[in-house]
Amino acid sequence: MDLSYPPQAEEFRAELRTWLAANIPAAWTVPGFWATVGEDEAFDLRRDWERRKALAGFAGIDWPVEYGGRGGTPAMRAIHDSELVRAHAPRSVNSLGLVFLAPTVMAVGTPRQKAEIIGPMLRNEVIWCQGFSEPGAGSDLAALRTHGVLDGDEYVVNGQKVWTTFAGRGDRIFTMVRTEPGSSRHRGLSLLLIDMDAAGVEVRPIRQMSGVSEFGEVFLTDVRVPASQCVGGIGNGWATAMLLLSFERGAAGISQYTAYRQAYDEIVRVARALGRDGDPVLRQELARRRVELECLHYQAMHVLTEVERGHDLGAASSVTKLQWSQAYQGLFETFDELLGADVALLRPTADLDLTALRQESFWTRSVTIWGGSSQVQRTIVAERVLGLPRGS
Amino acid sequence: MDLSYPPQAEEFRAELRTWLAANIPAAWTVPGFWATVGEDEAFDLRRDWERRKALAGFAGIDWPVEYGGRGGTPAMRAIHDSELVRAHAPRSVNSLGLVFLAPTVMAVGTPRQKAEIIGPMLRNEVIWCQGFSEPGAGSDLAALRTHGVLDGDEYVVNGQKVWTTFAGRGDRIFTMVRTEPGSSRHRGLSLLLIDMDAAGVEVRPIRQMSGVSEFGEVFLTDVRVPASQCVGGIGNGWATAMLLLSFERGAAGISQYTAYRQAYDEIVRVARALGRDGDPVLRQELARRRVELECLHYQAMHVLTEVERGHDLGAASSVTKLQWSQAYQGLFETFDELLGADVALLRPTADLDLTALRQESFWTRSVTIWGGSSQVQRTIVAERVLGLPRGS
Amino acid sequence: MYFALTDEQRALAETVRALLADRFDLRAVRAVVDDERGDGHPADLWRAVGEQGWLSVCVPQEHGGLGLGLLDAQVIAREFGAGVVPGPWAATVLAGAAVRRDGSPEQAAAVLGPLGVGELVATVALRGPGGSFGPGGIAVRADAAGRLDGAASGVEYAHVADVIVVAATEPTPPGVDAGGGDAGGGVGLYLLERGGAGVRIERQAGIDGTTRLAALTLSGAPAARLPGSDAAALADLLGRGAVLAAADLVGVARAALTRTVAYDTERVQFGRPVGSFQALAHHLADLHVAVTMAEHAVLYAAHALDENRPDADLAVAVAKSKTNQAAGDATAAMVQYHGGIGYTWEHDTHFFYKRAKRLIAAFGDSRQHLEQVARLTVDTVS
Amino acid sequence: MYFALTDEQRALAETVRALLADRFDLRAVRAVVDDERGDGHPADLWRAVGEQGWLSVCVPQEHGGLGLGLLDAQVIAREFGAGVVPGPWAATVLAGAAVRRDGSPEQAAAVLGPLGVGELVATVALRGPGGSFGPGGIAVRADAAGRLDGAASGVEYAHVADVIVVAATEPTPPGVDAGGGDAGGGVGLYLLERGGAGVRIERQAGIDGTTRLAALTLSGAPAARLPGSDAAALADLLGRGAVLAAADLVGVARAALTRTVAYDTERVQFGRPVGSFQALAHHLADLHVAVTMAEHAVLYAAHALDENRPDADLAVAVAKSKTNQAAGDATAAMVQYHGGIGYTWEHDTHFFYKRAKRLIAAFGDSRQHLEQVARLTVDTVS
Repeated sequence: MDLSYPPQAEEFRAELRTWLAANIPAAWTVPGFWATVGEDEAFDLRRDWERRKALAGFAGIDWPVEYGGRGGTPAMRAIHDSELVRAHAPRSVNSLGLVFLAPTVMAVGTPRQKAEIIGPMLRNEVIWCQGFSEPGAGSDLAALRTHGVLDGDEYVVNGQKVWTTFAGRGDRIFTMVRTEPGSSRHRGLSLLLIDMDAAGVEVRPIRQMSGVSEFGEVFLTDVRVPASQCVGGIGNGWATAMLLLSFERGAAGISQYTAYRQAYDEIVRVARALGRDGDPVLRQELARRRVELECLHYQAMHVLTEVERGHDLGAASSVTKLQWSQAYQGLFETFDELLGADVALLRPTADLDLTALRQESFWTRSVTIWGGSSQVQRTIVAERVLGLPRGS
Repeated sequence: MDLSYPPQAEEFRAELRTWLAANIPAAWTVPGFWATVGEDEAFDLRRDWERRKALAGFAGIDWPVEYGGRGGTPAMRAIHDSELVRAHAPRSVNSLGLVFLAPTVMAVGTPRQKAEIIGPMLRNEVIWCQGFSEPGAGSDLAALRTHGVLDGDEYVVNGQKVWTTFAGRGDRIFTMVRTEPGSSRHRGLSLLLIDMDAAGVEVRPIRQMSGVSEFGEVFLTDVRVPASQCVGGIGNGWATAMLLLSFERGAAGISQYTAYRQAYDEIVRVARALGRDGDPVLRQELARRRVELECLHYQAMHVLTEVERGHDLGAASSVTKLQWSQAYQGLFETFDELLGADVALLRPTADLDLTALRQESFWTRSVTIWGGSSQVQRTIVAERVLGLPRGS
Repeated sequence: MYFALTDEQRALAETVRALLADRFDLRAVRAVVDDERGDGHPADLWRAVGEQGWLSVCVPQEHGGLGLGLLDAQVIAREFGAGVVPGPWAATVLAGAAVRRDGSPEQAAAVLGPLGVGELVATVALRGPGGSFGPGGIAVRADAAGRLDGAASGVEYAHVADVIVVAATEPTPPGVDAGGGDAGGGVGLYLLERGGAGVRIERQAGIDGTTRLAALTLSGAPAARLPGSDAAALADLLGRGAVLAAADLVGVARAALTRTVAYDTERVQFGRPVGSFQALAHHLADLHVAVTMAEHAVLYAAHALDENRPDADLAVAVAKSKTNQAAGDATAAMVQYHGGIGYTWEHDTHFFYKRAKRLIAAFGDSRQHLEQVARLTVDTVS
Repeated sequence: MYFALTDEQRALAETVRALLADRFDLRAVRAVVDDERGDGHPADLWRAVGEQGWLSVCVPQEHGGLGLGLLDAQVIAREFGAGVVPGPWAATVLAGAAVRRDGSPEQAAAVLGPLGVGELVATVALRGPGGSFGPGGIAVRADAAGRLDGAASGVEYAHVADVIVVAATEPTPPGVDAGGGDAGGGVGLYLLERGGAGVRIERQAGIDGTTRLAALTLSGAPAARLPGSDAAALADLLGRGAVLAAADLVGVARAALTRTVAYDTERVQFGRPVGSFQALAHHLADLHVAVTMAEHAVLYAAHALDENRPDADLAVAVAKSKTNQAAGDATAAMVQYHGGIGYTWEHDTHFFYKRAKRLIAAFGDSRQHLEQVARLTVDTVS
């Protein structure tokens, strides 16, 4: 057991921390700041800030230098993510590209794809959307119906994607398309890259129950996509998707822990402001939530250990997903409970503005649905970890 | 809404209450008394007491007079059951016969069966066991393998039954047997009545985790059963079983509520003796359990209302089973919790003997298993009440 | 033994359902919710509800009301919950109950008649900013002349109310009214009229677009004391409020469950209807049991208050805490089992989820009601 | 970053598992449990454990021990939990930790050597009848001469112990030892030897046949104070006890889950393996997550105590409360998902269920540890 990071990683932490302190506007560190900014303005601020961070050398932390990365370790990546949260930096606007697409291109992309995709993504010159989910194919990716028909050296793509983050603001989308007519389930799929401003691409924002519109629907009507814009080979989309999704290894756990700890402290402050932090029943509830957060931290350290040793994580990411999503959602259930009669109000007292925490509370209802619902994750754990017989 | 009972029922209550006060030994009303008596002696005391009660006219409350019953209403039956609990009378030793077999015989028995079975059962001259469950056929009755082969006018029965209450003390058993060679699932079954002292019947008691041995296994080896000892027709056993099980209509809810209320009060007294009844967290837990008990009471009144109006209860008995079993089990989870460090001891302090409550706490672990496990009940509710599509 | 609604009560439920289906379905609800600057009080619905007599359900017949009980009122509340209906119906019924119970004959005559026919919107203001429901949560003080100072928060539809019943602490208990120091004294209910001096009413932003809230700031605002009011009157009002909130909630819960069953019977994933997956089906079965128990509990509590049964206080606390649990679970499951769509503004799910959030905390949250259950059961075992 | 057991620690776990499989399987456990009049302390197992050095796992090398940490001890505890192993191993290790930390060099020399090779059985007596774990639960008083009066309850294996570490309150804090009024004073640990005057030891009937308990009644019993002991020493001992109990529990929990998975993979109902029913499978998946988190938490807490990390107190409270929940749920599920057989005496399920019941309350129940988490987190937010 050794919970320290190597000196090189701690040096990196110090360097990053100094840079962040000098570069994050003070206003951003006030809780609730981002709820006071319009969605468009917020996106631009985040995009520009992240670009500056990249130019300062704090991006692609664990990517090879040849791709513009820093060539660091998984631990440095965890430190980077966690320090950003600690410094109240905004979340990345390009995370789907950075987490999923970039390593996939590094692994199976053509030399040209590598050159064209990775650098611009790192500098936020191109913001990537993900187009996997469809109406009727939420958790069940293989049921997708968007299809592309070869016409010359272009695919003519028709279909509809949904739950696309930043659909209205992204520049390109990596999307799963059925390119083999008549194929079904896992066969005949391809991962195609499409410009969001191509002819035939239309976007409709989806407003969430919180009132925020971070998602959108993407309608594809006779969109012409060059065959060269396929990653991982035509007809090989299922394998490419499985590779792509495998890069979500639960390595985000340490920064998630940092983020949820901030939320925990913020919620405790609300309880105190309302004079409810001494209630023995609420204290038990808060403690129970904190226990789950600490367990998430342990799980994150476990995953990081395994990743650093190059071990195959198996279904550990399902365990991580269940733990973080339920711990996070549960924390906000306790938040709602401790508000008592004030739960219905955004500003229960003159000096208590709960708008941002309230939006986050609504947001937590979605985290057990997307990215593989809790039901899907439990099936994975039951079958692949416990080895229970498959249900029919 | 009218929660009163008709005058005739209240008169019956007064009469029964007077009789009980005069006939229940004072020692029996001391909490924990039955844990101090040996199992054999307890059985004899209960058997004799119940016989005297029957001879005094307090048995078969809602049975027709022609069968030796009192010809009363479902409300009177509920009053009877509840007053018995209130007076700390022991539970019936013939309840499987009284609840299940008797009404089945009344409905589909031959005149001779009616004459031979019902009266002696009512007077506890014959104690009945039930032989439905088998190893490998617990919740899945149709998987049973005990079989009978016709030889002249007798069936030669071989097989094994399990979870038979009072297997070692009962006089006869009503049992489900596959009488059609080669049949499977719901076909070819018959309900046969077998003497427990017939040649080839062997009983092995099953000790429960609480240490008590109320159940047993019944081994049937070439037991000869006259074909006349079939209720409901040879080969018609599945329909007879469904009829028989339908008599468990959740009408026991009111007396169960009375019993669990006694347990609740007893548990509160233990909390007080240990100085833990003022703990705000435990108070919430106790209150939560009490809420479920009150809900059980409402459900029982609902069921009684429906029964008295002759309505078909549908799957209401599954709702009642889920509610009572979980409320009862949960109450004892709170009991265990409030004991704190003393949970491991039968006598945590000199004047606190928890042996009886402890046995009951273990017992509650079984109530979500037998009589249709919670899992089976939920499937019934999902499919028959909610109308959800059947799983494959 | 008859533990069920009467045929008349069932017919009333049918009528409410039919009226909502016909004149105020979820599209109408959505129009109200989306109109964030609007007052959240649809006039045509109010007229229809008034015409049906539902505003006067508990108003005595001598004041032109239906003269029915809380058991009947909860029938309406339940259907309004199932339809996530906007407007000050429950607030008006509660204010009427207070005036009826504690008001002078003149007050009753002035308020109850117009209220019953929909000419008056009424509401109750019972807690201060950050305060809980109960005497300790009041932040309004009355002086001997009946002037009110202080604040109330989260008042349903105060911004459209013609009369507001305000709970206020009274430094010197008016011995004449309170009938002895034990039950009364220290708290009174006051009738505040729209547009009076010293009253400021401001809308408050809330999470549940189906029900609008406002804050009261009172500075020497003249008000008329309800002469019969005291601490017991406040407790009675809170109890009735809890039962109506529980009834609304149980309507929300049942609708959430029914809609989820319907959706997942149709929705296919992995080649099967989602509702045929056992884990989901069993969870919905458990929710059916919980919602059924909550329905019973609301029935019993309303009846117990109507009949002054000795266990009425326990019944109210049982009903509210059980309903809170069932509705919280059912609406969370509704979001989860609708998949992504259930999380969108365009789908109706969030109406149910948010209304439940608000009502779970209204008129006492679970912590408060469970402690009440403990007081009435743990502390009374001999 | 290396959050995992070392290869040596994994090998130790393997060795413990192999020894139990070979020399003390569940049939051996059953023999001990069924022999209700026996002392519950199988001598051959004790000898084997002593030979392996597992009794001296935390004893310093200068006293002939392995000189390892709590992290290594929890490896053994976990395997003993998985095997529901009877005997005073944990009690002996804990008593040794107290003597090592707070004893004089002479006391250490006299106790630790013999203890490490299995010549001494030791235990700790930390709470009175009906008392909780903590200073407030002590019912033994020491006088200035080191004589003990009072009672202790639920003491593991006191009836076979050669030395017992007893927590006692001290009316006048011995200023010399406590090192100031703040941390120390008021509580001390005392070494009581077998067969001394004024000591009565009586077996207590318990629910968990794998671990026997006894009560101490002390009347002016002479005992030797551990000179370094104070309130902090008691807290340290309780923390170590909590971690060992949690480690045992997490072994119980993992075994309960693994055995249930194995049983329901084979058991067929309605023509399918029971484990293929989704509701059951999903519940077991949730239990896997909970047990995995509990395993991590025990690791972290043991390491935090070994390294005196600043968050060690929080880590202990997190580990015990999480493990309590995981083990309670896993063993209850084990009974439920074995069907009827899981409820019988003949099946092994009840060993796991009952041992978990006992351990969940040992060295602090969840209520106590969660309040500790609140003290260390809610109250420290600035």
